[in-house]
Amino acid sequence: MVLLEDVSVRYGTGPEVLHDISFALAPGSFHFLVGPSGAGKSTLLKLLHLAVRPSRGRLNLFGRDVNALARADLPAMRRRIGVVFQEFRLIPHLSAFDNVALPLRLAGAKGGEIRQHVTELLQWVGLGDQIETRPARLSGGQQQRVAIARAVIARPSLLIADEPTGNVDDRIAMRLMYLFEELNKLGTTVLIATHNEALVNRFGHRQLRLDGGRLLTRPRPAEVG
Amino acid sequence: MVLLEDVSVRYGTGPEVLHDISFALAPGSFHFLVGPSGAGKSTLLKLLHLAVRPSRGRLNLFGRDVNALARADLPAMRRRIGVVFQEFRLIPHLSAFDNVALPLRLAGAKGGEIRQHVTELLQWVGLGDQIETRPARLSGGQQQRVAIARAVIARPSLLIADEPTGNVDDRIAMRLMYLFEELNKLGTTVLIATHNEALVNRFGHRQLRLDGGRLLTRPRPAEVG
Amino acid sequence: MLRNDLPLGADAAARFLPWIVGTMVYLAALALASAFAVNLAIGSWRADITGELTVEVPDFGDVADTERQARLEAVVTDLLAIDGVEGAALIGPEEVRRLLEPWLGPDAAAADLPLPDLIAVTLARDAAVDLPALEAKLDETAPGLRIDDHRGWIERIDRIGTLVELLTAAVVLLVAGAAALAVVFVTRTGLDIHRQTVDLVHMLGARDGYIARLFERHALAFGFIGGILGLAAAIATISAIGLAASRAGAGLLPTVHLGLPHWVALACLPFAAAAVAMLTARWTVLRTLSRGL
Amino acid sequence: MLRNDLPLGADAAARFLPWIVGTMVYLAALALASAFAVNLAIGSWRADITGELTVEVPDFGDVADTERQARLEAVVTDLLAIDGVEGAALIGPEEVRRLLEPWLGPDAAAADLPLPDLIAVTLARDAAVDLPALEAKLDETAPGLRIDDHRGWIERIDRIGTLVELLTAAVVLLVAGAAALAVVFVTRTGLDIHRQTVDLVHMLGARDGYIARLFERHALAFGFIGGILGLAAAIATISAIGLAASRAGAGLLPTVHLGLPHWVALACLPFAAAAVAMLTARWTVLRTLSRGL
Ligand SMILES: Nc1ncnc2c1ncn2[C@@H]1O[C@H](COP(=O)(O)OP(=O)(O)OP(=O)(O)O)[C@@H](O)[C@H]1O
Ligand SMILES: Nc1ncnc2c1ncn2[C@@H]1O[C@H](COP(=O)(O)OP(=O)(O)OP(=O)(O)O)[C@@H](O)[C@H]1O
Ligand SMILES: [Mg+2]
Ligand SMILES: [Mg+2]
Repeated sequence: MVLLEDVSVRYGTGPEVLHDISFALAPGSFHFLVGPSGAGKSTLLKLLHLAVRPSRGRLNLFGRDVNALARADLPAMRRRIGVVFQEFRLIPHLSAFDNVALPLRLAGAKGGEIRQHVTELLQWVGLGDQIETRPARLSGGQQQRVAIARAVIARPSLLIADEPTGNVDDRIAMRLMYLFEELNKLGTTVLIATHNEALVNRFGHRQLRLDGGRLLTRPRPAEVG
Repeated sequence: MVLLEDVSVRYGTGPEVLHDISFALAPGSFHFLVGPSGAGKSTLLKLLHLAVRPSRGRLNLFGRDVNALARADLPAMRRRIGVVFQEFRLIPHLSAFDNVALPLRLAGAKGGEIRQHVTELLQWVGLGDQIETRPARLSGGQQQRVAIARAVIARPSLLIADEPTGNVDDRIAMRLMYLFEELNKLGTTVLIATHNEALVNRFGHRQLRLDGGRLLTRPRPAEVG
Repeated sequence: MLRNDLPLGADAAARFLPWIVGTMVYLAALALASAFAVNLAIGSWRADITGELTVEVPDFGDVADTERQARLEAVVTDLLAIDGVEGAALIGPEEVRRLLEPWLGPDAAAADLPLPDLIAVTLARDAAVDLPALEAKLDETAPGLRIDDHRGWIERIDRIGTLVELLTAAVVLLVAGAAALAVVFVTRTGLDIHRQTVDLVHMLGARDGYIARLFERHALAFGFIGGILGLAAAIATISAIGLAASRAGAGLLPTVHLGLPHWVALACLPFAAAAVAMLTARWTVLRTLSRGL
Repeated sequence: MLRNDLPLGADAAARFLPWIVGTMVYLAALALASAFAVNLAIGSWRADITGELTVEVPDFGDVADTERQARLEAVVTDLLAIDGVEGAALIGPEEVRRLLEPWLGPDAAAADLPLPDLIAVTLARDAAVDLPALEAKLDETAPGLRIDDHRGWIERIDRIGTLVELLTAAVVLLVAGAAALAVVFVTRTGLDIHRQTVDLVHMLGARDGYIARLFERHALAFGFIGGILGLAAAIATISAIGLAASRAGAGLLPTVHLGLPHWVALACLPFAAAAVAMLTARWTVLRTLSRGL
């Protein structure tokens, strides 16, 4: 599913931000990514959703070598990955509904299907009465939930979430975690970066621990998929 | 210092988001603002840093009635208020240094003074080696710390922080809380909105609890200043 | 599919596009129309004098009117006998005086000027007449006679015509270039303003072509609207100038009327502008996007 | 203080500003220059003929040359005696022939045309001469004589001059309006792009004037650069057209040379453009900001 071999990343001509990262995520696995601020968590996630490329090493996604991919191959691959960005990145002029519907529309889903799925999901994350609201009129936590709904709506093969509960209270955080677990049970590989130690401890999933751009824990070889 | 009497707020022609809020913050006090996502915490803070006006009721800041202020009076008042926005709002083309220096420059401080103060503060929040970095090249937690440094640099009379520790780990969160307490000891009135229950419990400051736009706890009358 | 993925029409920059394209089409239309007018005027002037020779028969001294008339008619007969000459007509003194009137002033007609007799000769199209030989031959019949083929004038007119054509081509090219440049800037500004949205849609798996189409469609529509407005303004201006010129400068400025092909050429401008806008927008977006990952 | 509060110069929209202002100044300069040229040509033409009368003295029939000369000189003497007449000079037949040459063709000079004698009369400025009375008086000395004061021509020329002035004023106004509009759009786009930064600086306690100054300064600088470039291009074009016209149309088109005041007027354009840009930007920002809290 996801396989990194001695991957390093630098931004432009800056210093290396990630050093010799190697790990694998088996299909259907669930991992937390933890580590102090500035450790490189977001950078590692960007690597996995194809927003940056490795400057050294090999990254294999869905069985394909990312370094060998042509530009034209990227869109199809990106559609299999759901991403919750640390800074949400909602489209300001689209309603919550249209923001969440976007991945389905890009995948060519039908109108009726879209309406049903999106409405259901928005209700589940507690935004049933703000379906037609634009991001600017939503609170921080509400925006974060729209971002999460958008990431999961198209049932991605790989879900990547960067600090998805930083702006919501514990009750909603739990609810969102159950959503991720639900998706995971349906086969999605999940990787969540978070500072919320309480959450990490409550759900007993395996952890990848980053510090200073180096991986401290790595999944046991048996788990490699 | 801050005095609200039956204040209600609505955005444009939408429904009321805050209902009949009344409370007072004594000079030099320290409060947490808690409540579920969408309760109206950010809206209440916006009221206090003059980004929205009450639609009903009276708001008194620094002894002046906000409804009676002319547009030209606002800038001087805003300079006395330090704000940490929930979404950081750093200026993208300015370095961490220049972002933090901005309030000092607007207040007409001298160059040497600015350089010394800003550098010291950035070191204190753990960004000593990223002084010249632009926001886009900082991690989420690093951006949040720049935002906090900018809010406190000019020693405001009133400090308002919206979820200031949502993107940093517990160690840095503690450090930032000590920064706020330090400032408070120097006389700044502090109001912090947060979901971080652990933090609220650890520091025994008074709490304002919002739910559904209504204030559930209010400070005892004796504290009104 | 996602008609409102980008609210381009709401940006100040985008709302500016029709104005720029309109101005450019306006200028191009005016340049083309003036070139057409100058060319028409030159063409008719040239046609007037290319196929013509003027034979000047001087006063013969003290010969009687009948004798003089006979000699002139002999010259005309001689001329008509020549290959390539289609017609030859005497221009009497009255006519000569009328021709000179604008030069000598309106009172010249009344003055009692003795003037030479002129014979206007019309040549067949593409006739090659050997002027010196002709002159020598006619001189036998009427000594002292001169032939004027206006060659110097034709050459000057042709040079002015070429100059006008070059200027027009330069203006139209300049204007097309400026319009394309404007579209590049407006499109880049659109990408600037919507950078985050574009990046995001990209990250969600949209192809470059999909994003380019959003800008392209917008440039096409706004370019066309601008083109139509510019053309309408240009037609109004052309009519107004035509009217004003025919009133103020009657007689001094030649009156020309544009024909159907000219109007058709002008009517093509908005389409050309829209096409330029669309292709430029597409190219700009694809080029900008291809720089990213 | 905060020179780089807003990186306006890096926006595509802002980089566009000099081009727009440049184009506008270019067009305004060309319009002004052509108006100057036309006015100079008209002015000199008008001056030539306003202060002048032409007296046409017809052939007296079979009088001897000396007799004829005497009569002509008598007319000249009569003329000089009249109030308001500054000078009167005989134009001999050679001179008349030379004047007619462009009209009759280069060979006319050689033809043996009997021509009237002309007397060029120069009038004092603002002299009011009663033409019919003058004509009647002179007719005694030289019967059949006519006076031409070119009035019809002067009226036509004046109407063309007015037309050109109106057209130029229209073009310059249009161009100034278009430039101002462009600055409004570019400034609004700048506010669009930097909306968040502007809002933030505002929230931190900056006054409207502070923010307006950022845009204002930028518009001033970029407007001035654009104006200079546009003016340079216009001067190059004017020189090129002048050169080409004097080569291709020698004799047909009048050659005029712009004087110092004209060049000074043209040189003012970039300053005017920069001022328009600056004030427009200021006004746009203040108006937009005053809508917020
Ligand atoms: N676009 C970028 N260009 C250059 N350097 C960057 C960029 N993004 C991040 N960095 C640097 O890379 C390092 C790791 O950043 P990253 O965002 O991956 O950290 P993080 O673990 O997500 O931190 P946080 O928990 O604060 O979000 C940081 O030191 C940061 O300054
Ligand atoms: N600009 C706006 N226009 C209209 N409605 C708004 C606007 N901002 C917020 N709201 C609405 O007001 C309510 C309160 O929002 P607010 O941002 O104050 O909540 P909050 O307590 O800060 O929540 P969170 O913890 O999620 O940040 C929400 O229901 C939201 O939809
Ligand atoms: Mg991060
Ligand atoms: Mg909030």
